[in-house]
Amino acid sequence: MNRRSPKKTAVLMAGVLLLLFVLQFILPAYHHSTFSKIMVLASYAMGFNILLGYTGLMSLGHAMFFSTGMYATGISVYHFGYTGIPALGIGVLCTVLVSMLLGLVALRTSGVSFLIVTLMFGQAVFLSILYFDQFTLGQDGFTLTKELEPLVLGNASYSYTDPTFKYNAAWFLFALSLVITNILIISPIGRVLIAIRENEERTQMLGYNTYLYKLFAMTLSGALSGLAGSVHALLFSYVGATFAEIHHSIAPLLWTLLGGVGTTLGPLLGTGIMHYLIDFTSGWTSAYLLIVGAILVLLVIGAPQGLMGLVRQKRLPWLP
Amino acid sequence: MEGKEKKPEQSVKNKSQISRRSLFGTTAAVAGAGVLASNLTDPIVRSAYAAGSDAPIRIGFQVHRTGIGATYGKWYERTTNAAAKYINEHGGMGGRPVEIVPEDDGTDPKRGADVVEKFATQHKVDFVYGTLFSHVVMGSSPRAGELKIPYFVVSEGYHVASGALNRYVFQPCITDVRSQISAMSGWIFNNLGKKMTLIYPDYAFGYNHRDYASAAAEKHGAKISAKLAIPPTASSFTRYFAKIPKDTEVIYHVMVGPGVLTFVREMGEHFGSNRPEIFGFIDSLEGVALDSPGLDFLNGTYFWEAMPRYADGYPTHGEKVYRNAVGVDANGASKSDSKDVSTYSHMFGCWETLFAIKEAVEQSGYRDKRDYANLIETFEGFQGFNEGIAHPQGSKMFSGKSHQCYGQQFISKVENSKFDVVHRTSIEDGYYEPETDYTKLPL
Amino acid sequence: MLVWFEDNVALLFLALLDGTVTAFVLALIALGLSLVFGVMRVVNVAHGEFFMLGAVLAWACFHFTGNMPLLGFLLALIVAPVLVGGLAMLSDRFILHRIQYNPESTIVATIGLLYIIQQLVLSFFGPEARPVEAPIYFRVQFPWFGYSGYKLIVAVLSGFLLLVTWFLMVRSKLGLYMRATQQDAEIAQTFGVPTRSVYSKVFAIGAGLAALAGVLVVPIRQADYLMGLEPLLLSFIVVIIGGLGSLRGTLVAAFIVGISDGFISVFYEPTLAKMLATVLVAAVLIVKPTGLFGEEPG
Amino acid sequence: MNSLLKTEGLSKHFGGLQAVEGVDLDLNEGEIRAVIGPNGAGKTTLVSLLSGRLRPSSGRIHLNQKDITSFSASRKVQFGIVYTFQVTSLFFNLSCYENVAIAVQGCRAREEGFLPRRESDIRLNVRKVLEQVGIQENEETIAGNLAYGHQRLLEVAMGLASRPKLLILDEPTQGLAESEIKHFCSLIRGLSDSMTILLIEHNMQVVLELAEQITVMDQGRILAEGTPSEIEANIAVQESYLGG
Repeated sequence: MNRRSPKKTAVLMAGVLLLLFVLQFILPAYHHSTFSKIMVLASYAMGFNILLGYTGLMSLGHAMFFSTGMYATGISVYHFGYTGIPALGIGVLCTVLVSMLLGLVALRTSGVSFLIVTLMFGQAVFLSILYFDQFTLGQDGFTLTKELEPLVLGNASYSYTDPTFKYNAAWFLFALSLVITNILIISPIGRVLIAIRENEERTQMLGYNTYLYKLFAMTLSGALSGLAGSVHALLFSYVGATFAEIHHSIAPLLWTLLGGVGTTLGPLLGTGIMHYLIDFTSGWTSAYLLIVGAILVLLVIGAPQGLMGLVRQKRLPWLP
Repeated sequence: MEGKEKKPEQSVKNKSQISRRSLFGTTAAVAGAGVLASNLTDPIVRSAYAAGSDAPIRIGFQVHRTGIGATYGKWYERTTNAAAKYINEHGGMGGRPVEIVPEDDGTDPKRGADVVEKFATQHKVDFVYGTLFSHVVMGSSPRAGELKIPYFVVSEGYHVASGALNRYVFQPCITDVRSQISAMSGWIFNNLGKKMTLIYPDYAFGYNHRDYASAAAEKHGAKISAKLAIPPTASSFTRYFAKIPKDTEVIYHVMVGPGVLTFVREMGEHFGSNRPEIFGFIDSLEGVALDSPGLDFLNGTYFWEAMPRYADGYPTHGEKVYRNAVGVDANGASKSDSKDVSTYSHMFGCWETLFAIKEAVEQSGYRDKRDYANLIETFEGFQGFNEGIAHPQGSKMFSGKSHQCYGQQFISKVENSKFDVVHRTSIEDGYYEPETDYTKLPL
Repeated sequence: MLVWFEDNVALLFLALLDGTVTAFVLALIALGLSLVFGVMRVVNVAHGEFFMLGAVLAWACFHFTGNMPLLGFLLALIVAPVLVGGLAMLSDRFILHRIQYNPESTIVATIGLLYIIQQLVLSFFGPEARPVEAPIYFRVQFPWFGYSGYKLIVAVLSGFLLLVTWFLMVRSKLGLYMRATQQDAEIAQTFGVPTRSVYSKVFAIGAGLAALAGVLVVPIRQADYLMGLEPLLLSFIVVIIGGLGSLRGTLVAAFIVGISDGFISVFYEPTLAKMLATVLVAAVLIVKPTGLFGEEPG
Repeated sequence: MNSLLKTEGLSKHFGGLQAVEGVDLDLNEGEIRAVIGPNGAGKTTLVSLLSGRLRPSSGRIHLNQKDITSFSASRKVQFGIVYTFQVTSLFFNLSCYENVAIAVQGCRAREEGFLPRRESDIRLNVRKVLEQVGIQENEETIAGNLAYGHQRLLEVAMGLASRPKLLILDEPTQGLAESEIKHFCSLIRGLSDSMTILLIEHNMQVVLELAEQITVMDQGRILAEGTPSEIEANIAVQESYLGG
């Protein structure tokens, strides 16, 4: 943030997006599909990163946003017969509402209380999903395979689960999140959010109502995470309570920390590495909880800035 | 050994064939012939017909090594390996050896879908198989359908037969909950009492129990006094027992998860000696020794078993071969560790499903992916499986429309901290008309 | 009203009884969490895993003594807090101290610890839920229903342990150090309080209390490697309502949460009780962001 | 001269401790006022009340005849009261440019009603302020890496960038070298045309050089008030403070 370089940033972002776009023609089937998933989950982590990386607020309940988007979209399709795009809209709308409401309550606390409160509300959303099983079908969840109509664009019709469509939809979501994040951090609002992260009291004493800014960050962060959840429901056809569990709240934290907190590309890197790490190691050990745990501990001790943070520190100080 | 095997199998076959005829009349007699005959052929003899490629048939095994399903997963893995070994020692599948490719899914639907993906596109297995927990089945099956890879589950949920999944998902060798309940309810209402309180876990598996037990009660003129859903997170149950109405004659309980022992013990503490009749589902005690502390209370209560844990429960030849091959002793525990109790009422499904796959592979002449359509149609044409080494739990009737089988059930009474089988249902006791038709879906 | 009361006297009594037992155990678990936060300003997300380790060690002791419940129980009462406390000390030394007790880093680190402990227990103990026999077992028959006598013993023992901790805080030198460090670590250090070792000891005591709770509870339920999450979440609710760092608040909140949980669970539904507890947290935060007994910042 | 800020019976107590007791303060537009007094006299508490970091226990604060007693800190900034910290409080991980830019941006948003969209507008103002305090060479330096004296100047720069009506400086020269103090004094003197300055200061040389009016506080109360020469002559003050 200190030595910005809008041109270099634009080139880098465009390069990354282009690379991801081209990869779909090269990747073998398994990695093609894995990349689709990674891009969707990375968008989730990017939503999380807006709050942690650029506002300095650590949430342990982000799965509630992801699952709100997922369930709102899923239920619209499954119970009310909506098609994909309106269902997506409903998903985002619901997440905006939920994240704003949570923000109004949780932002009254600060520091570790904020963490615990988000964790508890995340758990409350999980319990609600179990409790209102007539809509959510409880722990089992439901699939959208049969209910979801293909997307019609002009004369063409696309099945949401078609690999090519899936990859490009995921790519589009990722590109959107990346652009939003980059615009945010060079915008005046982003400057204030970063100021809040660095020194909230000072920011207040410069005349900013930090509560409103944090509420905005929370809502945007929730909306992006919820959008990722909605898209996940449509592309992967499954809506289930597992996406509301506490582990799913910790996941974006892990990905973001690994990739680099407060870097725009960190979440993608972290999500990708973790996904492949677990995938590869699961061949010879099922002890991947240990891997996750060890990485978390080693990161906070050895490299709290994460991989992209290290790159920024050592090589590219302009890295956003 | 081969010579000896034939006799007991023959006798079982006759019995089951009669019962099937009485129910299904001519259809079964005609259409079933293929399956029944081939099933009884000596595996060694039959392996000769499928020459050609001897590359192994690779079966992706989605196993719950971690997460809440890990106890089941351990035994599912043992059973699967034993079945694969047995099949390979007896000629493989259509002459080709079977190779099991296990992947842990963490008992998590998220990871489950990834694992199916990995099987199909990375490991390039022929089939995916083995999932137990219903939410993992739910999360994984869309991916199997999209990737168009046959997915054989061993999960006993009603989700396959309900039509919620797709044409690639089969549950060929483990009876679903709905059928289990329909099969046993008559005996329960007639022998234990007509005023029933249901206690079930607060998720879809539990709702199946709730709904079909309620339906069965109506059919038998019995009454459901109360329905108590228990959340999967519960660790204390005393508070639920207080809600059991006083006029309850029989309690019907089904619990899964780590809290089950507490559940049983607290039920004992709550009622003392003055208790109603109690009927439970073995799911609560799978992997648990009956002489565990605090379980004495269970003496005199009844349990559903899909397959009797104790060797004297259903002493057929096939069951003996199976028990021995998996390495389970007469008390249902591991031969190498008597404290390591098996999940005997579920894991047979793994064994039988592998044999059912073998059957389908051989009958359809499956060679590789291009034969999937043929294999699925062949499978949908199956009418059932005959009792024997391949199907030690008993004969099955199979519905190609719903991709679901129906089998016999056992009711056991706990006596001296041991299960004694007191009743065995017939297949038709648990039969209901399929309510879905997967064969109409495109392949 | 009176009719309703007569009809429901059994349920009311059960709600109160069950709620009280829950409250005592909860207070014991949450006390460790609160103590650690109060003195070290560290939120220990692995607290539930220390509880789980206590339960698992109780099982190990039970087996080590050849399935003799009372002997195993007594052994576990010593072994579990010592081993778990030792583990906590090591993690303080090698992890928390290195990251200078930065609040967010410690949370991430203790999440890591949570996963590591879970995996180790899964690998070495297995996925099964393993039962442990109660050291003293009898059934109390009330006019309406029976109840586990051991549960009542657990409540009494928890109460006793709470008193011991209280006494330690008020009377011992360590307690004095702890209170001084809680007030202001830097000033305490200049007055010669060895804050470094106080931190280690507090973290160990917090973990030890959780482990003791695990030992007490395991005969009521069983030991399994996933059992730590629920008490952790409940403890969080308790310390937030009570006010982070306030021991008095923790105790009061444990009783509010425990007994209301008893009543809502008995008369409505346990899932609802947990959801309402969260709503209660929201309500408390709206009225008083620092919790019932929390200190005003600044 | 018009009165800018007026307090009536302003008090603050913490528990039993009376930190500020019945303070009536009257600041005129454009004046430089110094508040002096021994440690614990309540000076910092007083300015904390004025700037909204603390809420008064009783009493009222008026700015241009408007009651702003209950305004939050950020609202008070919006009304023109800006506080620079006694303990340097900067965005230590950001460059000097960013530090000031945040303040400039806030100020422009207040004046124009929306956040500025063009960085060039901000850059112009940031450079002006940095030049004004004399640290323009350090524009790209990370604030945490600045020398202490420069950090104090940056702190003042952030105050200036907010274009306050009333700038509160809490011990601005503490820890500065002699030459830096001189530079600082001339900087402050140059500001008094455009704003009112309230200065808490221990260094009597600075006070006597800058202040037009001096308020002496002791034990939470105002002990004396007057021009520098009047205060110097006041024996009561000498006893409690100057004579030490």
